[in-house]
Formats: sequence, structure tokens, C-alpha cells
Amino acid sequence: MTEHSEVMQEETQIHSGAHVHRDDEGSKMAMWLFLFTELLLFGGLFLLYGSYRFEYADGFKAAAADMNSVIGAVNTLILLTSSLSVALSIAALQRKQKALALGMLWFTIICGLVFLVNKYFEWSHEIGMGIYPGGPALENMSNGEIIYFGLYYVMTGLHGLHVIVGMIFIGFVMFFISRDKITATNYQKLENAGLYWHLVDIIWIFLFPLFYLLH
Amino acid sequence: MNQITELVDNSFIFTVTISVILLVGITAAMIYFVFRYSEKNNPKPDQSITGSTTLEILWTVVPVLLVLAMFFYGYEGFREMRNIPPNAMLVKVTGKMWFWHFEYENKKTSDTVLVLPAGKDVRFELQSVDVIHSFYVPAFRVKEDCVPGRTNHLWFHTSTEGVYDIECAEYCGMNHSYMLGKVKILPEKEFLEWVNKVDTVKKSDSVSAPPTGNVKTDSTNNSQVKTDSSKTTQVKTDSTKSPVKKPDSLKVNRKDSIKKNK
Amino acid sequence: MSEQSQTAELTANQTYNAEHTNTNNGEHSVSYGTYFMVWLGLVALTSVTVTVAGIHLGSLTLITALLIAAVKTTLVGYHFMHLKFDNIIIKIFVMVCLGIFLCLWILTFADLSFR
Amino acid sequence: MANGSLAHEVSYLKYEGKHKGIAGWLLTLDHKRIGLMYLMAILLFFFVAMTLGILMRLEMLTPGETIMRPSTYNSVFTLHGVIMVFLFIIPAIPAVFGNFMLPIQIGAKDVAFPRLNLFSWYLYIAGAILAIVSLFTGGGAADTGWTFYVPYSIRSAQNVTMTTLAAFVLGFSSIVTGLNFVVTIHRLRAPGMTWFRMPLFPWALYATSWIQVLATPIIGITLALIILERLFGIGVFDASLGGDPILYQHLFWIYSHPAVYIMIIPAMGVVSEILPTFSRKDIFGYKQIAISSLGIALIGYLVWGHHMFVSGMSDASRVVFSLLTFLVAIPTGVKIFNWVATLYKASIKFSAPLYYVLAFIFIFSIGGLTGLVLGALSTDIHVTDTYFVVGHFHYVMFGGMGIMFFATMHYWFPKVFGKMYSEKIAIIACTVIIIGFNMLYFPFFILGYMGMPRRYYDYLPQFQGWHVLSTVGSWVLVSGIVFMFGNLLYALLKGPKAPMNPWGGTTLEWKVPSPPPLENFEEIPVVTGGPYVHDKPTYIMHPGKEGLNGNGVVKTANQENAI
Ligand code: HEA
Ligand code: HEA
Ligand code: CUA
Ligand SMILES: [Cu+2]
Repeated sequence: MTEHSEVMQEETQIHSGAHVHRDDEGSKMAMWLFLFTELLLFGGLFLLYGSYRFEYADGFKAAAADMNSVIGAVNTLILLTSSLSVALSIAALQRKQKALALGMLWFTIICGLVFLVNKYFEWSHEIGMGIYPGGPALENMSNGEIIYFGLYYVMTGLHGLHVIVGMIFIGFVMFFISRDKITATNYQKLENAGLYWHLVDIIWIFLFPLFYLLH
Repeated sequence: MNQITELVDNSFIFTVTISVILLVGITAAMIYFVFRYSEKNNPKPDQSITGSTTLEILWTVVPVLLVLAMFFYGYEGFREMRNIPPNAMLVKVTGKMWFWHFEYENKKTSDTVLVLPAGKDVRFELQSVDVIHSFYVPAFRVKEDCVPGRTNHLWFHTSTEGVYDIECAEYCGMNHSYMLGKVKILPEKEFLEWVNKVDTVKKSDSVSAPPTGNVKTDSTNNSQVKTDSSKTTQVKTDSTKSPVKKPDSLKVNRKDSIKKNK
Repeated sequence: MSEQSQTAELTANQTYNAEHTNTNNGEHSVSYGTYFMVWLGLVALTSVTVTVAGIHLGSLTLITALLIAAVKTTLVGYHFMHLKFDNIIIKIFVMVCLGIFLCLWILTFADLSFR
Repeated sequence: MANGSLAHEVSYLKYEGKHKGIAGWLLTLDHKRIGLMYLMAILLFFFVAMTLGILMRLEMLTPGETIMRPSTYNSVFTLHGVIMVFLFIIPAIPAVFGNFMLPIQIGAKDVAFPRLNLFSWYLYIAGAILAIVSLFTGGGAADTGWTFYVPYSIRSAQNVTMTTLAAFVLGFSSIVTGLNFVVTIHRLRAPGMTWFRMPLFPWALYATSWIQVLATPIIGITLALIILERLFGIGVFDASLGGDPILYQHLFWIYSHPAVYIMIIPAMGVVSEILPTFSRKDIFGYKQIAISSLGIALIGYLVWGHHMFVSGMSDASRVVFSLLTFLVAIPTGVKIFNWVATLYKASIKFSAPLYYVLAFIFIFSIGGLTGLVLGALSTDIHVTDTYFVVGHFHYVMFGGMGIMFFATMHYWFPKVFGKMYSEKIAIIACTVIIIGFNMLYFPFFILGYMGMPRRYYDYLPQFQGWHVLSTVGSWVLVSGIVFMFGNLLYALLKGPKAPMNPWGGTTLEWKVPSPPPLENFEEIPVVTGGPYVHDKPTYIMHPGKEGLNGNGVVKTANQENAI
């Protein structure tokens, strides 16, 4: 993923050796297109969620009642805050405050970790109660609830994967910042990492009410 | 006459006629141009021709009208297909890997052979117990999927006596192509005789319970129902070549089906 | 043909000397304060959804929750993701993507809600 | 700089960069080499899938068992479909010729993200390997049909998991290519190349790329759900747990209908290149053709339900989808009419590529017009899932895109390899292909209307006559295709050297040597007019030498910055 912006630059060097060509606008465009694919990847799942909610309104409500909305709310706040810190790190880098920018990114990664730890406890709690596909508790539930939890695991699981990918992405960016490969005048990679992280946040903004609040 | 068959065929003929005209026109123009304006016959191309708004509008608007007409014809037939007569007799159709199971209103059941009275409207409730099948009677131009977990509907008018093919049109596994059946349309009297007989010979893996002794009468007529179990009711298919062969093995994901059987 | 050449004949010097940027060298930097305000707004909206979910509004619950989520998304997209500063083409892209996604919903529900 | 100037003279086929020999190919970032690598891989799978097609025809020669068991047949048509769709027809024109020609046609040195481009090729290979591995592991090749309909795909004991995984990976390869092309077209057009001075092939690729970016993720997630369903039984599609099989079909076709336009739009783009070249005349209705590509792409998103007319979808939405389906024929019609009009008062040089294009217009029209029969509700209910549909899609896929793939190979063969082939043999081969093709597939329409369902291993005796005719047709077709490939292969080895511009084409790829040098252009050209103007030059190939480029800096991004 970090390739996006780098390739243009290096490629032209290899070819002509004449001048370094950098296309931040193109790199950003590519990142946005990539975000669209992510959006539609989740979009398919949201469409399924919507349809099944329509078909099994009661089952979904019953299942949502089992969810711990406090963990959900806490996780929402964590992700929102991490989004803020990413945005701040860009602003900091623009002002040549490298240390602050790195600090903000560390903070983001820690937020991501805390989010995942919360998620881990939540999942293990549910699995411990036998609520998982094929699990003893789910076996006895209605179809609506089975599907609710099926979607719950798929969607939050996929989202968790994205959090991990986002953290790795940010990790790379931090490495480049510390090596001064990403600077106040050349920060598109950081911007792209930020875009990705915000997308992860946006998806959670929808997952939260859909799975934790609507009972 | 059977309305649906007619409407479908007319819609088909309409669409195909327009299509053939367009196709012939386009192809003829193309071939003519290639010869008429070949390098030899027309050494200097006319570079001033690069487009024409009039023509563009013409060949946008005319096709729009044509396709709207095609849509409308298609819709007409469809409306008839979905316009199920209220007093049609009901047959429940269940698709199962890999045969058809029919159940009449009086709980009489039959596998593979669907016996119907001539000149009647018949409504079908389509269900499946495993995967998706599709109930298809080409002679009547009707088809609808049997989807597990829901019930679909279909109807047609049994115009003339005869034997027609039933095919499964949705791929459903190894013996999909052997999931055939027959519609056997009998004069009403013979049909009633048949339908009021209780089955004794049944397929072992038939879907529903054997018919109860207490059977309802056909809604379209009020003849008495007699129960006579002395004769078998399994009608043999009369195709020239028996298409139903023994499957070489039933390949279903056993692990899965056990898991799902809760 | 006239349309094609309607773009005036290219005068080469103009092309090459016209200054255009491929890089976003620290143009628009946003103050830290703005970001904090946006964050506060997001937190506030989150608490609103949580409270509203507590009250039983019936069918309105879903709609309010989604509306609030949409507002939050707009905030994140516009400020954090810098759509505010982005080139018009990226905004159009986003609109196209969302528009098509909306179509998928409408047509799918054309099936579900009439079944 | 020494490196650079060398790159202007040596053809991309010979150029030795950092890596030599085979590594020079496998690690290349050059769009032309990547395009050729795609060509090799894609042709390989095309041959495999065609052979499977021939085997199916042999099986259908007689009712009952001819050469294989039912379960084999089911795997064979699944593989045939999966390989043809995901490994051949979707990547073929964009990934091979798009990669090769797009940067040259818009006056760029490469695509926007060359490494991503190579990555996409490796994804393709990874997907292909998965597909091959699926044949020999876990119960054998999938037997679900390329549509993977649930619940059968969940229950099947065959190795559906890995086949869907393969399609999933291939989907990402497709997304990456699309993304790359969109950015390339936006950012790397030569100075002066406004949108409406761009050749029509890039226009077509642009529309295609958007579909690839916005539709493919949906099938990605759908296939992933099938895998999860098979592994964990999450119930989302499993009717016994309350899942809705019809929703699966919605999701599948939300991608797979737009995907059929991924297949055909690039082919249409090539038609729009070949016609003006051999007519020696500007194309008729340039703007309409360009815009109609976008129109097809857009409307293509709204019609997926026409694959589900008998699935138990609501009546209302069947009507809506039928109506929308008809609308998609309009922009296609606009293209066809403009193409034919291009021939009017032209000065036509008859040659193999043009011959294939004429064949395309004829055959694709049959395919498209039978699509209208399928779009009409009442007729579709009768012929859906019969050989009528099989006939329709072979006419549009093979007769449309496939024939255009052949045309493209002939049209750009001199440019790609720098060799000429025998025109005469190419034309004979094309004639045989046209005859064989129609003999093979036209009977399908008749069979379909008679009620012969598709995916049938065995059939009722009344269908045999047409099946025999069709199988014989397949042999004719095979001989035509073997003839055609033989001709090209011979040309590759022994053909005479091709000049820079053998056909008198007007677009940029004909202004660079055959085969093109590594860097495509010595200097980025400047564009001063439309792409198909024959009577005056519209490109300045050496703006620097002609004193246009004072400071010696060439900007590759477009003048209308960022659009
Ligand atoms: C290259 C691929 C391709 C293309 C371009 C098309 C193009 C079209 N297709 Fe096709 N289609 C497939 C590939 C393709 N299709 C495949 C693979 C399947 C089966 C999938 C499966 O089940 O396995 C399928 C199935 C399919 C179905 C579902 C059948 C069924 O399962 O019941 C339908 C139904 O509406 C349909 C319709 C159309 C229409 C209306 C077009 C239109 O775009 C056609 C437009 C073209 C023309 C109309 C002809 C040229 C125009 C003129 C000559 C101008 C004048 C004409 C008028 C406007 C009147 N197609
Ligand atoms: C681009 C797409 C494409 C192409 C080109 C073809 C090409 C062919 N297809 Fe294809 N077909 C599909 C896409 C395509 N098909 C799809 C998507 C399906 C649906 C699958 C499903 O139902 O899920 C299908 C289904 C399908 C069926 C229906 C199966 C059924 O429903 O029961 C049949 C039946 O005859 C068939 C036959 C053929 C034949 C004979 C060819 C011929 O054109 C092949 C011609 C072959 C040659 C001309 C071979 C020449 C070359 C060689 C012999 C190579 C020599 C070998 C080496 C050098 C290694 N196909
Ligand atoms: Cu049942 Cu096919
Ligand atoms: Cu379609």
C-alpha cells in the first residue's frame, strides 16, 4: 500500500534519470479509489445487514439486546480519538514538528491496540457463552439471531482486520518519517495512511449503532 | 387456447422480427459500404463527414421506441403469468435432489409424473427441501425456481391432453440433467379417477407423509372421493428412452449436511 | 469535428510555462483547534446516539441512528480526510461512488419490500 | 543519461536493464513487458478452457454417456466458465492490450504505478495457481457452475472453497489494474490531449476501469462469504439457518452483470480504433461513442436483476429490471450505428483486422439482439437457463469479445512484435471461424427455444439433431482457430519486419518504432488535434527539437491540471 506514491518517483528515475517526477495528486486519487473498493467491500455486507434486518426485524432486535453497548461506545470514542490524532499528525508534520507528528502516530497505534484488546475481550466473552456459528447457544436461537451473529462476526472481524492493516500502514509511515523520507513538503504517504485510517473509523461509525444500539 | 403460450410466442416473434430487420439492415449497409467505398472504388475518403446530430438523435429515439414496445410485449405475457386465477386447482411441487414430488389438495402424492385434468387452470406452489431447482414445462412456456426456505408460485392452463416434459432448469448437482418428469394431461374424468386413488407404491425417499385416508375433494368439482388401494397409481413415463438412470453416487457434502442437521 | 478542435490550438509555450503543481507542498494547513472542535462534535454526536437509543422511538430509532452516523461521516470526510481542500474531481468521484452504492440499495429493496 | 538515451533506441523486447534474461521479464516494471506476460498467461488458460469446451461438445454429441461421467461434465463446464470468465475474458483486452497500448496512446512513458501493475500480474498468477491447485485437492474441481449459487455451493463436496478463493484473488488483480488505469488516464495524458482528443480505446478502458473498481469488491465479499459459510456455517446464505439464497444472487449479479461490460467495452474500444484506421477517415460521432461507453458502464449497474427473473424475486422488481435492461441496449446501438456510418464515403483498405471487426459487428449484434429476447419478461421466463442463454452469451462473449481479441491481436501484432503476418491466411482463417462459430452456436438458440436446459449432461432425444450440428461446428471452429494461431506463430518466428506504421493509423502508437523502445517516446509529444484526423498531423512528436519546449522540461500531467 505504501507503494502508491513512491512508484511514480522511482520509476521515472530509473527510466530517464533526468528529473524526479512526483505526482501527489495522482497518489491521492489512487488512494481514494482504493478506499472506494474498501467501502464497497463493506457495502456488500451492509446491504446484507439491511436486507436481513428487514426480513428478521424481531430476531435482530432480540440479538442486539445481548450486546454490550458500553464496550461499543468506548471503542467508538477510541477510534474517533485516533482519527483526531492522525489528522493532527499531518498538521504537525506540515508545521515541521516531526516529533509531535511521530508522537501522534504512536498514540494512534496505541488507540488501535486498545480497540483490538477490547474487541478481543468482547469476542471471547460471546464465544464463552456459546454464541458463535455452530455454537451451543446459537443453535437454539431463531434464524434472525443466527444471521445477526453471523454478520456480527464477519463484519466486526473484517473491520478488525482493517484496523490491523491500518496500524501496519501507519507503522511504515512512521519509519519513513523518522528517516526523513516523509517530510513537511512530501507527506502524501502520511496523508494516504490517514485517509485509510479515517475510512476504518467511518466504517465503525456505522457498525456501532447497527450492532450495539438498535434493540 | 393457452393464453400464456400464445403471449410468450407473440412477444418472441415480435422481438425477433424487429431484431432480424435491424440485423439485416446493419449487415447489408456494412457490406455495401465496404464494397462501394473500397480503396479501389473510392480512393479519396470524404474527410468532412465526422458526425451528424440528426442521425444521432434518430438512432437514439427510434431504438428507444422499439425497445419500449418490446418491453411492453414482454410485460403483457408476464402479467398473464402472474395473474393467477382465483379458483385454480392447487398442486404443491417439491424439488428434491433429484426428482419432483407433487402433492394434490387431497394429499395425494406422486413422484415424477404430474397428472392433470385437461382444460383446467392449475396453480403450483413451488418448494425445495435442499438446493435450488427450477420447475420448467417448456410446452407451457413457464418456469420458476424452487428455492429452499420460501414458496414460489406458478400457474398455467392445461389446454389439450397429452404428455409433456418437465425439466429441472436450475443446476442442482450431479443428476441435474436427470431431474426430469412428465406432465400427463388426462380428460377430467380419468384424472378424477386417478387422483382419488390412494397410493400404495411410493418412493422410499419421498418427501411428505403418505396420504391420509380422509381426502379433500378437488375445489373445481365436487365428485365423490373413493379410496381404492388395490391398484398402484405409479404411472410409467412414456418417453421413448427412459431418461431416468441410476445416479452413480450421491455426491453431497456429507460433513456439511450432518453438521446442518440439527 | 468542430467539437474536437474547439479547444483552441495549443500554443506550446503556454503549456509548458503554465505553473501547475503536482505536489501539495503544505498549502492549506489546518489549525489544531479546528481538528479539536471537529473531534468534540464527533464525541457529542456519539453521546447523542447512545442516549437516543435508550429512548424508545420505535421505527425512528433506526433513522436517527443512521442520520447521526451520516453526519459523523461527513464531518470525518470533510475535515479529517481533507475533502474540504480536495480537487473537485475527487469530490465527484466520491459522489459517483456513493450514488452507485445508493442505486444498489434502492434496487435490492425494490425486490425485498414487494416480496 | 547514457542509460536513458539507450532506452530511446533499443526495443523493449531487447532492452537489458538491471535484470537480465528471465528475471528481466519477471521483475520488469515496463508496461509493455507486463502486457506481454499477461498475454502468455492468458493465452495458456484460453487454450485450456477452449479444450474443455470442445470436450463438452463431444459429450453432447449423443445422449447419455459419450466420453465422460456426469460429475466430470459438471466440473468441466464449471471450470470452462470460471477460466473463461475470470482468467480469460475479463483480463484479456485491458490487461494485455490496455497495458501495452494505453500509455503509448495517451503519450505517456508508463502507467501511473508500474509496481502496482507488476503486483497485479502476480495476483493474477496467484489466482490462476489456486484455480489449478483446486483441481487436485479436497474433492476435486468445483462443480457449481461459474455462478456458485447457494445453497448448492455450500453443500457441494467438491473443492468449491479453493475455486472461490481463486476467483477472489483474481478479482483483486482486476481491481488493481482498473485503479491504475483510472489514475493513468487522469494524470498522464500528454500535453494538449484533452479528454475529447483522447483515442477511443483509452476512453473504453476508462469506463471499464471504473466498473472494475466499483463492482469487483462486491463479488469479493460475496465469494468470501461462501468460503466462510463452508468453513464455519455462519448462516448468511444457508437457507436451513434462515439465510436467503436470493440475496446471494443479488450480490453475485451486482458484480457479474457489470462484469459483462468489463468484457465487452474494451473490445468496443478496439473496434473504434480499427475502423477509422482502415477507413482512412475520421470516426463518425466520436463524442457519442466516447460518452456511450460511460453510459453503458453506468446503466450496466442497474440491470443485474434480469438474471433472476425466475428466482422468486418480487414481481415489481422484475418489471423494473426488465425496463432498465432495455435501456442498456440504447448506448450499444449508438455505437453500432456510428461504426457502420464511419464506413460511409470512406476509402476502405480491406484487411484482416477490419474483416474481424465486420464479423464482430454482425455476430455481436446477433448476441445483443438475443439479449433483448432475454430482457423481455415473458420470453425470458421461457428461455432462461436454457441453451438460448448459452447461445446469447457465447455470441456476445466469444463472438463479441473473443473475436475482437483476435482482431486486436492482428491489429497490433506488427507493433507489439515488429513482425508482419500473412494477410491472406488470416482472412481465410477468419472466414472459417465465422462459419464454424455460427454453426456451433446458432443451433443453441433453437435448442433453447425448444426447451433444452443448460448445464445438462444428458438430454432428451428430440434435441439430438441440433446438438450434432453444433458439435460438428465446433470442429470447424477449432480448425479456423488453429489456422489463425498458426499463422501468427509463424509470423512471430519467420515473419518479415514490420514498418512503423503498416496500416496508416493515426494514433500515437503508430508514431513510434515497431516494436516500441523501452521509453516509448524520446520526448513526450504534444497533441494539437483529435485522434483520428487523417489529412493533417495532430501530434508534434519532438516538441523540444522543434523549439516548442524551451526549458527542456516535459510535463506528463495534463494541462487541465488534475481533471
Ligand atoms: C460480453 C458479455 C455480454 C454482453 C455484452 C451482454 C449484453 C446483453 N445481455 Fe447478456 N449475458 C451474458 C453476457 C453478456 N451479455 C452472460 C455471460 C450471461 C449469462 C450468465 C449466466 O447465467 O451464466 C448473460 C445473460 C443475459 C440475461 C439473463 C438470461 C437469463 O439467465 O435468463 C439477459 C436478460 O436480460 C441478458 C441481456 C443482455 C442485454 C439486453 C445485453 C445488451 O447489452 C445488448 C446490447 C446490444 C444490442 C441490442 C445489439 C446491437 C444493437 C443494435 C443492432 C442497435 C439497435 C437495437 C435496438 C436498440 C433495438 N443477458
Ligand atoms: C469467453 C468466453 C467463452 C468462450 C470463448 C467459450 C467457448 C466455447 N464454449 Fe463456452 N461457456 C462460457 C464461456 C465461453 N465459452 C461460459 C461462461 C459458460 C457457462 C458455464 C456455466 O454454465 O457455468 C459456457 C458454457 C458452455 C457450454 C454449456 C454447458 C452447459 O450448459 O451444459 C457449452 C456447451 O457446448 C460450451 C461450449 C463452448 C465451446 C465449444 C467453445 C468453443 O468456442 C471452444 C473453441 C475451441 C477451440 C477452437 C479450441 C482450439 C484450440 C485448441 C484445441 C488448443 C490446442 C491446445 C493447446 C495448444 C494447449 N460452453
Ligand atoms: Cu434440480 Cu436441477
Ligand atoms: Cu446481465
